[in-house]
Amino acid sequence: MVDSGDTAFILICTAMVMLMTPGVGLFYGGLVRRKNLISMIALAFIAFALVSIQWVLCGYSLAFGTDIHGLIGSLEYAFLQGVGMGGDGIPDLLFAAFQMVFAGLALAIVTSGVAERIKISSFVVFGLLWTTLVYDPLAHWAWGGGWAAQLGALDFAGGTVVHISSGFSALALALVIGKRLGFGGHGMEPNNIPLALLGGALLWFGWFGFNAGSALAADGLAANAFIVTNVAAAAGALAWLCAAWVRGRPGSLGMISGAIAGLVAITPAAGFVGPMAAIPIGAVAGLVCYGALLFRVRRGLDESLDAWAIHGMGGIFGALATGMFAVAAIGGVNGLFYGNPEQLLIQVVDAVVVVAYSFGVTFAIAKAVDAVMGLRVTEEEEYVGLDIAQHGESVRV
Amino acid sequence: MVDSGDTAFILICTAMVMLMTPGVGLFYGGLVRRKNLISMIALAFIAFALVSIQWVLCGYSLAFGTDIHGLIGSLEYAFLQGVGMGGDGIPDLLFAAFQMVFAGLALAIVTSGVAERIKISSFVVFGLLWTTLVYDPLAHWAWGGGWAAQLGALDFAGGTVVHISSGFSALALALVIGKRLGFGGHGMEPNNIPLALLGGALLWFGWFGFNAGSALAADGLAANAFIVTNVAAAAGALAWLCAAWVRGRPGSLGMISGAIAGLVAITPAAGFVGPMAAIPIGAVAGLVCYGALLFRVRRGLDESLDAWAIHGMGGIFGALATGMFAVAAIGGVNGLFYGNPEQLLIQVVDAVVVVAYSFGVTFAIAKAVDAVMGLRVTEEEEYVGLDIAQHGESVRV
Amino acid sequence: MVDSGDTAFILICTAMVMLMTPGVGLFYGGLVRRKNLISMIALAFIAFALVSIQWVLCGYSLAFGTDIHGLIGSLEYAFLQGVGMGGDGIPDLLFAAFQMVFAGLALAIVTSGVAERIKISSFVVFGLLWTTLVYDPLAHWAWGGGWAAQLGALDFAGGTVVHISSGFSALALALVIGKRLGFGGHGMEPNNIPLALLGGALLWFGWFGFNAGSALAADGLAANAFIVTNVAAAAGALAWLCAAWVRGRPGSLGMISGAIAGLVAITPAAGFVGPMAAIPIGAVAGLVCYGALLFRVRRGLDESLDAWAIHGMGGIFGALATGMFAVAAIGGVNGLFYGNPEQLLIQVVDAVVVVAYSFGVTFAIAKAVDAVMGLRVTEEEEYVGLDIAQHGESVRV
Amino acid sequence: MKMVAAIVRPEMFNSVRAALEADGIYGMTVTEVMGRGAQKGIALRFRGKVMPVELIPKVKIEMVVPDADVDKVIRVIRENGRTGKPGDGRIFVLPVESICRVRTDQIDPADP
Amino acid sequence: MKMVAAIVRPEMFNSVRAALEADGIYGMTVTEVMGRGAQKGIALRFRGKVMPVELIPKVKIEMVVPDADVDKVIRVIRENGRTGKPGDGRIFVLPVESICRVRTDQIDPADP
Amino acid sequence: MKMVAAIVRPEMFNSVRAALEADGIYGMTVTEVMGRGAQKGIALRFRGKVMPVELIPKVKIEMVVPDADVDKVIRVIRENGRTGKPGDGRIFVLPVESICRVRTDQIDPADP
Ligand SMILES: Nc1ncnc2c1ncn2[C@@H]1O[C@H](COP(=O)(O)OP(=O)(O)O)[C@@H](O)[C@H]1O
Ligand SMILES: Nc1ncnc2c1ncn2[C@@H]1O[C@H](COP(=O)(O)OP(=O)(O)O)[C@@H](O)[C@H]1O
Ligand SMILES: Nc1ncnc2c1ncn2[C@@H]1O[C@H](COP(=O)(O)OP(=O)(O)O)[C@@H](O)[C@H]1O
Repeated sequence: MVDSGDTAFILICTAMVMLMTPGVGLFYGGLVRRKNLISMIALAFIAFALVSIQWVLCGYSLAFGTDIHGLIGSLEYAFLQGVGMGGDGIPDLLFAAFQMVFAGLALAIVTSGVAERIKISSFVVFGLLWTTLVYDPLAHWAWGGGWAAQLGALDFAGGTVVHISSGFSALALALVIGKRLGFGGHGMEPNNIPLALLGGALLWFGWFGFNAGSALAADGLAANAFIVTNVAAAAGALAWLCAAWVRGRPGSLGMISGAIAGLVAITPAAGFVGPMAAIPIGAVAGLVCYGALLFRVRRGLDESLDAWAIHGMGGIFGALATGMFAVAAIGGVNGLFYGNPEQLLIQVVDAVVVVAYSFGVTFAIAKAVDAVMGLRVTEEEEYVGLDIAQHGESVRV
Repeated sequence: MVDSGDTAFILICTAMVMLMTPGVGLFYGGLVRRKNLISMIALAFIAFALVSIQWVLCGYSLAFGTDIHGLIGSLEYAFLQGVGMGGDGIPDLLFAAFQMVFAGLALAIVTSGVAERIKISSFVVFGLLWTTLVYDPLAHWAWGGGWAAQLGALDFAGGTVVHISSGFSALALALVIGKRLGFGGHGMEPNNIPLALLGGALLWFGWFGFNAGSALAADGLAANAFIVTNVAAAAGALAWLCAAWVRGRPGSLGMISGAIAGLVAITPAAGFVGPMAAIPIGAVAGLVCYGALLFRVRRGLDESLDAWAIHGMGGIFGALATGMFAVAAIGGVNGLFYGNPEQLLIQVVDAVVVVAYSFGVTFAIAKAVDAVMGLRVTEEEEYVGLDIAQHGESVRV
Repeated sequence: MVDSGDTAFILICTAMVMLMTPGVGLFYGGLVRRKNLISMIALAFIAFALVSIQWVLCGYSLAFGTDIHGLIGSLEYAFLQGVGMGGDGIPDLLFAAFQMVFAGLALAIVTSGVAERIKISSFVVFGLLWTTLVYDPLAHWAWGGGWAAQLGALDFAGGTVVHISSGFSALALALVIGKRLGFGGHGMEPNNIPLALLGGALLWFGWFGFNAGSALAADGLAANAFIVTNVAAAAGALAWLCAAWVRGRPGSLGMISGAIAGLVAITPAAGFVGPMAAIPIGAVAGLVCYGALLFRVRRGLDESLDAWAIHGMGGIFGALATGMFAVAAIGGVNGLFYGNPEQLLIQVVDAVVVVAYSFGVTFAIAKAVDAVMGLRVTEEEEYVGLDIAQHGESVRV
Repeated sequence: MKMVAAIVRPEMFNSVRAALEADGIYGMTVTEVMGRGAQKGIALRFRGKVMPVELIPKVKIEMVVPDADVDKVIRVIRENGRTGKPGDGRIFVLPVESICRVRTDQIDPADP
Repeated sequence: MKMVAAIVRPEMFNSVRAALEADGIYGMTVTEVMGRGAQKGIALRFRGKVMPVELIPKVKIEMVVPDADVDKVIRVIRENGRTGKPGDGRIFVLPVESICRVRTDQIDPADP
Repeated sequence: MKMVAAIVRPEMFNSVRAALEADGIYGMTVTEVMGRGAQKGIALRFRGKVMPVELIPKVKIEMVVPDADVDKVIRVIRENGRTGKPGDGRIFVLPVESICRVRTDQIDPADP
């Protein structure tokens, strides 16, 4: 039976998560150089549109069809056949829609690794391959009855599926496509910090739908997920702010990056830990991701907008933190700190496999696309900027 | 009996549809020249504020009061008397609020036709007349028990009432007010594409409330409307993008215009077709509206921000598509493709009448306002821009 | 028992109110000079993050713990202990989250009084003291069973708790910190009006969650609160617009300020008056706040972004209007116009005490922080702007 | 070498730019500016204060060209930037003492 | 003809503008710029990298005036743009060889 | 006194700025501009209309310096603003007749 309250909740949560995709676009768009601002926003929209179509054609079925050897779903729900207006708690079609917006968001996050240099046609091809070969299996493993679910790995709202995967995929992609022209030497200051903050605000807002909605019901668990989400975001923002303060001035981009780090880390844990655990989870995530970012910069890696540092590393930390802080009173499972070290082990296994799979497969896809059609724009196009070169548009001074 | 889940859903949907009005303002504001940016956003707010007051005074009653000859509602609910906190499924007051935000949005869309040249005082007078003489009757015809409802015309969420009407009204208005100074010769590039994309994102987000909320319940039908809305938007975005690509570069404004075209076309159909039908509906809508836009430009028509091409023509296509793709399993009615050609005929009749009525009456209202007080600012004011001339404000370089 | 519909509603409302805080940041950010734009947005986020942590540690308990002499709550819920996933209608944790976002917003509004000149470290200290010593007691008085609730003062959604308090606190703060360098002589035009309008749009949107959500259920009362909120906003926008028109040009900032004035004034009344009363309440609020703003400017007070004029004075007017227009059929209590003058008296007492308390205590806190660590940046930092001086960031030309 | 600095209407900029290109004038630096000239001032009011803000968006084109090209450039701008209404703009010619590229080391006054 | 280019504080721009108008100097072109002058640099840090960004928003006013008006213009700007603190700005005077309108064909050096 | 006006790549601006500072050149006024030079034009299309928009973001640095410093300034800009690819920019030197501060009344040509 469909419950109107649960259905109302998930309908709206789905819309809120959808808004995160332009949120990522605005956030990224504010961070690049002015000549690529439109490009970053457009990539987010294109990612979302592509995945929306792929999902109803086959993605949903690959993720949530009958399990095949714990690895992938069958094609029984291809074209959404058999996915109807009825359902248990919420309509099946709504579940498909809710999962769709997650898949779209994940691909949008990946664009961090190719910012300011990807050819749009290659992104379309890459994106379709990535969502099919990387995202859909991962979603199946965690939520579609795959091996990770069977193993008992905890991922409430997508810490591994969405964040570890997109973060490490962005890294693989960045390694394949290569650094931006002049990276390291040239100045590449963010062109529009207020826009990035607006994007961050939309992310924070949408994340309530992402995490609380993952309860798939409007109940106490959703309420718990909601409040821990906010607490972790706040703790992450303040932790990064303070760390940056120690090293210099407390920038607003550090603050919002810290909030996102906290949000990422609480994502897998939101249905398993309480508000007091969310403070250390968020705060440590802020510090871990800040450290990862500094490490990336020192190593001269041009994973340009730090999806790896924030989503990738924040996702790993979150997966482990879930294995530590989980408490049975909330989500039915205890973690290390409540006497169940095995859970932490499961989390480690899950995270390691997802890191390896998403990095490896993305690397292979990127190499293949690069070989066939070239991932990168020409040097001249990179110089004039993707807004003009790829879209024929430009942001006025 | 009021159901808390349905009520929760429609309350939030109403807020989401409200957000579409500033969304239109930002979208339009990004498309005009810098000197009229504030003006476009302000017009959207003013449209919404005017209609909000008119609606509770008499608009709601004209649309939903007891039917008078299939043409208009009685004034029994004037001042919302008798509209209370109880209701069937959702409170009556909430139904009135939900319908109110549709009416406000429709008037905001119409501002496309007078962009960069309307006198604000005349817009206030025009707006009040338009919402009373055009929008309220149309809403009555389709949803208030008027002739179109009696005939069996299908309009799930306002394809004819909101989109055909606003699109063709914008066209009529554009013809009466005349072209912008220098139209055709002068460059009139969009001043702020990121802002337009942000506006488009808010429209996409709000449209979930618009279409899914039109189920007036948080149920499977709402879920169906939700997912087809997203699929059609994605298909429209990709179709327009590809078409523009064939002719040149795939611009982000084409992409977002295509998404809006898809959203418009699925609006009347959202409760009658399934996700697979949404792909062709959205994609063809993108192509139809792109063609309409090219046609308008070739004809030298200054319906400046393409409400006619996108909302008007997209709305017509959507009305017809509903008559073709409707399937009884979803909304209880079959269309042409499922053996019921008569439905298509009804849709044609409905669309034709609405086109004629909204174009004709708007033309008459515009002529009258123009004769009495002048629709248009002076040439000097148009030159300095409406921000300074009408609002005494300006956007810094 | 937790009701899924009510829970769904309040979950989403909480997210919507959260979005108001960046909304305030964008609104304020658009109004200051370009060199302080990032600073204003960052202050809003920091306010929200600080309060989020303080609230779960002790703020919630101070506001909603067992009443101590009508003045403050006990610490029994410190660290949210005993606040669980169950509850009456909605989960207790959700109620805590819903109240949290109100507290965060209130502190963000207060930043109006120190715009363009506050030292960020001092703001952190001030903010923690303010939310603990001013906001938490006020919330307790009105909603936690304190003296105002016992007296029968009506404050549906926070007119006194959030708006009077933040408005008068901003005034106190402005008096302590002093005028901006060059205030009165130097030009201080808003740097980005479209951004301010966007912020205003997010406020209007979020306010539906604020007011309708304060019904704590998805029912007819929420629907009533929703529609009166919109009507008052529209009436306020139009009233201020007209008043400004009489004196000069109808600016968009006046329009949006009027909308906010209407929203503030309807806040305490939303569950006690009907849509027809909302028209005069909103319209008069627009005029009152416009008058207050002109008064402030004439008096040379640098309460920079008019939290006092709009939230403070609008809040007072709203509290009194509630005592006049309240009608038992809606909220169970009659006001002056329905034969119960006593209610107006109670409202006056409540408002006066809140004005005095929030102004006085804020003044004392500000003086103390100023004495210990200095509230204000150096003259040189003020000259270069807080974006660079405090955050090490800047908005490009 | 001279610097020709032209203030034109934003709406006319693209035709001016295209016409210059057609006439072989390629190098230019463009700035969005605000300007006031012959047009009458307009008094504004914001939140109770009068603010006479009669500046209007304009585009400034700066081209450094050989002395011989100055007249041609001026003619092209006038022919393509003109509407005949107040606000069409001004052209100023300033002397330039020397000019060089950043990319190469040779100072090449013959190749602006 | 001379071009007087003044870099002033954004906050003082409106009084400068009004004072120039009062003194009959009407034509001007205004640009939002960033500048650094006597004020000390400030070192910034973003995401781990030091970025010394000590540029501060300024307004550039360019006025082409007859030689005889140069001193008056400079005086008016100084009297109305001054706060007495570092950062008040600079005024540069550049020679202008010729000037014309876009709107009409006559080259009219006496009417800037 | 001369005004050195350099158009450089936005990406190189910070190293140019830092190098100038290291060499004691402090005062400058910076504007975000769009420019076209040697690079080939790119034709754009928006909503059905062709719009050749080949302007690319650049940064303009204006420095008024004593005659003796001009060569040093040019050298520093070239050494630090160069990538060797088309688009590195141009430097123009314009004569300046006089210069003064807004803050103080003395006209001090020796202290730009
Ligand atoms: N004396 C001047 N100095 C600098 N700029 C000027 C001057 N006169 C005009 N301008 C610039 O030229 C623009 C157009 O001037 P305007 O007088 O309106 O043109 P027209 O003479 O064609 O009517 C102004 O907006 C301003 O930017
Ligand atoms: N040598 C220079 N060349 C170009 N612009 C300069 C120069 N010196 C100063 N400026 C401009 O003038 C502005 C104010 O300079 P500053 O030294 O702060 O003024 P003041 O001398 O009144 O203290 C700077 O921000 C910069 O834009
Ligand atoms: N003749 C000119 N007049 C004014 N600005 C010019 C001129 N030539 C080049 N520029 C400016 O210099 C910038 C770089 O020019 P470009 O020819 O690309 O450099 P390079 O010669 O190093 O390849 C242009 O974008 C433009 O702003």
